Amino acid sequence: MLSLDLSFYNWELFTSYILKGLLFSVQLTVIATVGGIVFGTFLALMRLSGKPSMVYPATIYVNTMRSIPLVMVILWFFLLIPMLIGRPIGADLSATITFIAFEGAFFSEIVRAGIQSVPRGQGYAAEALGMTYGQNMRFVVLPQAFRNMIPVFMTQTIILFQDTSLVYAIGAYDLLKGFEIAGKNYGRPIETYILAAFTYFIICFSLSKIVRRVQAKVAIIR
Amino acid sequence: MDLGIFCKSTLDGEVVDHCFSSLLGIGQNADPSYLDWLMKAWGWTLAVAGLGLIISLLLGAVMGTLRTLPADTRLNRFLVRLSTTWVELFRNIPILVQVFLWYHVIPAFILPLKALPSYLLVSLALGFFTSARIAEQVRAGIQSLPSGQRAAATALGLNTFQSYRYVILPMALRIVIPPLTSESMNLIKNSSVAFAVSVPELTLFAMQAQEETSHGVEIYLAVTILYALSAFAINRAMALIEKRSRIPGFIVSNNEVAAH
Amino acid sequence: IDANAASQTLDKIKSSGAVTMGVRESSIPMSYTTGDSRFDGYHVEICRMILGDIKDKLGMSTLRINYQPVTSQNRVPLVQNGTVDIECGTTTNNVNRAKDVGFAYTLYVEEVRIAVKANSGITSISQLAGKKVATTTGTTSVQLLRKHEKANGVNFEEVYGKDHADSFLLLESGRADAFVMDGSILAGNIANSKNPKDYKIVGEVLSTEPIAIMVRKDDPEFKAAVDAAITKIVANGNMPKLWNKWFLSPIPPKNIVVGLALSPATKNAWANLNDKPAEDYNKK
Amino acid sequence: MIELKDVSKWYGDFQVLTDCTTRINKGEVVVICGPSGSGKSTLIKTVNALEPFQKGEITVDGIQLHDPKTNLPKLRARVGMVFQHFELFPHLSITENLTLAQIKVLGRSVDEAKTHGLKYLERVGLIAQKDKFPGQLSGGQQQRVAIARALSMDPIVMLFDEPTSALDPEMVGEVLDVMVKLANEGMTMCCVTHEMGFARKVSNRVIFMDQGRIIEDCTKEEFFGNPDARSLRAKDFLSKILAG
Amino acid sequence: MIELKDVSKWYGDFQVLTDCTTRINKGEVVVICGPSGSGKSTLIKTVNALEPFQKGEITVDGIQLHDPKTNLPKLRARVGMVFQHFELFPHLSITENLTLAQIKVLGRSVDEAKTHGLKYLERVGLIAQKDKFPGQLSGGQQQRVAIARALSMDPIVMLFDEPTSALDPEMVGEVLDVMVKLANEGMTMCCVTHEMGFARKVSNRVIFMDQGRIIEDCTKEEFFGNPDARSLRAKDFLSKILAG
Ligand SMILES: Nc1ncnc2c1ncn2[C@@H]1O[C@H](COP(=O)(O)OP(=O)(O)OP(=O)(O)O)[C@@H](O)[C@H]1O
Ligand SMILES: Nc1ncnc2c1ncn2[C@@H]1O[C@H](COP(=O)(O)OP(=O)(O)OP(=O)(O)O)[C@@H](O)[C@H]1O
Ligand SMILES: [Mg+2]
Ligand SMILES: [Mg+2]
Repeated sequence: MLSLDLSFYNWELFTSYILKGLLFSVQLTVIATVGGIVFGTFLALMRLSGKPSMVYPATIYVNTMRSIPLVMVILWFFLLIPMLIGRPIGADLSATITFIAFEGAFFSEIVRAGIQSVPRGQGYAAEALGMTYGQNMRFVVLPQAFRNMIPVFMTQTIILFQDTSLVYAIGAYDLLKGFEIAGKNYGRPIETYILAAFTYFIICFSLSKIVRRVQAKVAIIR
Repeated sequence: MDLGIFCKSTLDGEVVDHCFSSLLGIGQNADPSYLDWLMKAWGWTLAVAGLGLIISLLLGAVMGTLRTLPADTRLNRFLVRLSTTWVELFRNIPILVQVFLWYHVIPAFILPLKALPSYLLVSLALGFFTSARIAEQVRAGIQSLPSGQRAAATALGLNTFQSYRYVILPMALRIVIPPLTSESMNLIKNSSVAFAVSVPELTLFAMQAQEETSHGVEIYLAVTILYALSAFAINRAMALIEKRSRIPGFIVSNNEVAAH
Repeated sequence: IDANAASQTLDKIKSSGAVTMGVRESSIPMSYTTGDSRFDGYHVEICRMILGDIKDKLGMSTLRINYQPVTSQNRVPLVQNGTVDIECGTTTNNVNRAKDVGFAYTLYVEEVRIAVKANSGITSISQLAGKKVATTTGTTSVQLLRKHEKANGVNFEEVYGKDHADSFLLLESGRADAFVMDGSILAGNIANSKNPKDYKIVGEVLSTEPIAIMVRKDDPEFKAAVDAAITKIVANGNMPKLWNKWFLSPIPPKNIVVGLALSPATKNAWANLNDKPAEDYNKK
Repeated sequence: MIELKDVSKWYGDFQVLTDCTTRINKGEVVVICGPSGSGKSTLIKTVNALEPFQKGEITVDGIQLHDPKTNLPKLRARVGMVFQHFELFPHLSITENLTLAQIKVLGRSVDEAKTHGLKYLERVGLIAQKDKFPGQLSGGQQQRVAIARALSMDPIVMLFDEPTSALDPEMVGEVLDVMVKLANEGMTMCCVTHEMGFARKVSNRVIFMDQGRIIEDCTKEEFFGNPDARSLRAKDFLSKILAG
Repeated sequence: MIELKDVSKWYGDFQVLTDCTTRINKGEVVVICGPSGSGKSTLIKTVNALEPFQKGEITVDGIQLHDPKTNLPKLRARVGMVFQHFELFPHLSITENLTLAQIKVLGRSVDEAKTHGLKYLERVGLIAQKDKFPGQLSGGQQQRVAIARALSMDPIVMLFDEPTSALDPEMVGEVLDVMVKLANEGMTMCCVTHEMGFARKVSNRVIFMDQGRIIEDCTKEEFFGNPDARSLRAKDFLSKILAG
């Protein structure tokens, strides 16, 4: 049995090692969520357009992204894309681009399902009133779809936040990395892993509670 | 692009006689090639993911079911709380951190776990992590059944266990096959974190071999293809199960999105 | 040197007023972070001296240094693709890598050795048969171990840490019986552990490797500038002081002492500055 | 046979049933009607112990429902119930739907359950469909199977909760026919329905509910024959229903 | 006003409509009935160009539907449609439901659209609910709003697809009342419905469909008055419907 010594864990250690990582993880999560939703909506509309020249590229892209481990995608983007395009690309920027590209594929599935979750009759009703496809999407389908999707978006964001821990593969400094470095420099790896788990749990659990609140709030009364 | 790299020896970087030399046991004592190593690494990935999959499906089905128990007895209320805690605990900590917990932290307190090989611990970590997600899908599947199904079973005199066994679960499990497919594919992908605790699987191979050979593109391409292939195999297997279990005349509409 | 020579790196440094230094996060005492984006260590300090010299030669008043943490797995590609201008970590200069990147004059010669628990009774690699041996993914030690296993017919089980601290944790927690790695890394990790007395470095030198500062391959002018700066630092008699500071005195952040004596091989490298790869050292 | 005394039930703060008192005698056919949300389904579910209630007493065949010692599954097996949405088990064939509860609850052998179940399937005119799955039948056929399923448990009373309101209009008739036959054979029945034709034809008594209360509880003759004696609410409701 | 000539439609291999030919004149009220799955909804949707058809011709107010130059949205705006499940937009208030298409499609100003929409809301007796959301209304109220929404586009013809079949029986009356009033005011209407009372009261013609074909297409008097002249299928269907 091992005795735990958490005394080394103090405010100074937090500010000098962990805060920076936390900020990076949060920043990456926010940017990737926003970027991923925009990119994902774009992909989803392509897939729902019915035009083969749009449907196939989007489908192939989404399915490819969904069948490769995120670590591999991170490594690909980080190590090999610069070699291929012949231009350097830093760890932070690389992580951001990777996450937008990767999460976009997942968000597109959410958006697609969200659009399909709007009863078909709604589209019929809008069309019967003389609305064009664009008006129908803009005023009737998407407003309902996005409200249905908000909770799923937020859940995906929590997952995304957890996924940011994988940027260790390219040496970006995220929350987990902050803990690890602190633990190693103080020779307390076991204790730091416990603290890291605890920190992630608190953050993600609180977020999931918020999701449940929001879910109740935005639900459309039918 | 130089695929010849896979036929080089892992010891001195010279081309070996047979690419599959040591795996197939052709040239005795021949040096193992990178291809041999790649295949072994794939085997580890499949082993870790396969074991994790079994653990997660079993636990996920049980926990998801427990979450939907009617809160009418003390035992049921306890089981609901237990399964809810289980799900919240295992889905709110990143898989990588959970792998470290299982590998470094928990064995420090429960010494017998130290004797377990690391791939087992990783399978446990993957299995528990994924079970929380599968439990959520199973719960959603059960709750998506019309409430009248449970009422009908109860009205016929079936008790809670019988209702689940004969009426609710057979339908719910069919409904959740699509989201389970994505969860299973996720598990294969998530198994890449196993390299962090020294399971010699594909990602570890990728990182080490690209360092040794400096042929990152070829190595990563091979590894990526093998991951995609494994995930695709799971996808097909589940599609087969779905087809086999299809009920005549019953239309399943499923918009469930599975996150990764 | 001619500051106007066609060196991409020097041009970039001059025009941007900044340089990116590749550093390690926990390679005590060669290159590591002391928290809050600060980096320090034997190689880091030397690199800062080199860059100071280059700054003067380029006639710049200030030069901003950006630190880019790198790992064993990504350091070579990062230098190749230009993200990192000068890598000051613990990179072995070998023929294979020299195809992709350039190496400055060697200032530290590493001896790959074995760290074990002090009470294990292990003193040589031959005693490792059937034991678990830890090493770090993405380092030359992995290949070294494989070769050794084959050549000497010893059979041991390799376990891999994702970085050195992880590998050391394997030794510490009993998941490995030995940790095979560069001597400085072993010494640094032992010094930094909870009970440094529980570990010791034993056994024969498995391999001797020049550890060098890494620069881009296709920019010989920049390498020349770095080498010139190194020559000047050595000529000014700085090296024994630096060694003393990083290997024999208390270092931040916890004021531990690594305690690694200056080896004859390193001394020899200072005396005869060169950029020969590891293969030349082990050829005998 | 069934007796309710001052039954009240709340969902949280919301009172769904208020002091409902009535009785259903052996061989009687009772129709319950009333506006949507008035608590008809809830009332019928409490009788079958599918919903707990907080106040009052219910006695089915002499057994007290609120007695904690009562074996509820056994009791439910003796009360047949038919739902608005049929609730056949979609993954089981028609025969399996008919036999599952007989085997698992009554402990009958597979053969015995099958013979018994198919006898009732024949009675509802669907013996030809015995190997199909529910999804392959029309709504009216599914509901008739559901009735056969309830009957094959040999219940002492049958409860119906709007058995025809989810059906296409052309299929309503076939289900009502089965129910009329059943009533004529002397089965004790309690039906929530808006099919006033059915109520007129076979019911003994009509119960009218509104806002969780039993407002009217009288014989068919009183209910239909003497509209002026009806409460305002019931009169209004009846006029709306019969206008359609 | 509306003319269909040999309209046929397939879903893949499955033929839903076979050579349907009929016409609806200005001011006429036509009721379409027939068993479930006979293609009634599909037929009415093709008239509004909500579903494409593969063969035949449809002309609405002189405009050819199958002509690729036809501006379909503009045409649809001139045809009002009411659905079985109301299809109000749940995220918009009642007023917004009434004005959205007027503003976006007809280009009316917000004020104009509001005045116009509320006038029709008043006509269906729901002006008090103007700021509520659809989810807060009963089914019958929602359907009346849906009718007001269609009317506020000033359509030349109104199509109804089983407007009362998703309603609780007590709410059927209020919707039918609105429809009867509309018919009496001279609106051209085409209603898929099984409410034979409504057909008897206001329709000019009745169309009976089965398996994608128009089997009967005759005046109300012929249809109800002379049952023996009806096809076997229609007789059978009528007897089932009217028995309820
Ligand atoms: N699980 C529940 N939780 C809260 N309120 C409920 C629940 N089930 C039913 N209610 C409410 O109880 C009231 C009575 O419901 P009930 O289903 O018994 O009505 P009903 O008379 O059967 O109506 P309908 O004709 O629409 O079936 C309704 O107001 C309903 O909203
Ligand atoms: N999108 C579709 N794809 C394939 N088949 C369809 C589709 N929509 C309808 N059908 C089929 O076309 C046939 C006619 O459908 P339709 O909805 O027009 O019937 P209906 O007469 O309106 O029936 P109901 O009274 O049930 O509304 C049915 O057999 C239906 O299954
Ligand atoms: Mg009800
Ligand atoms: Mg229809």
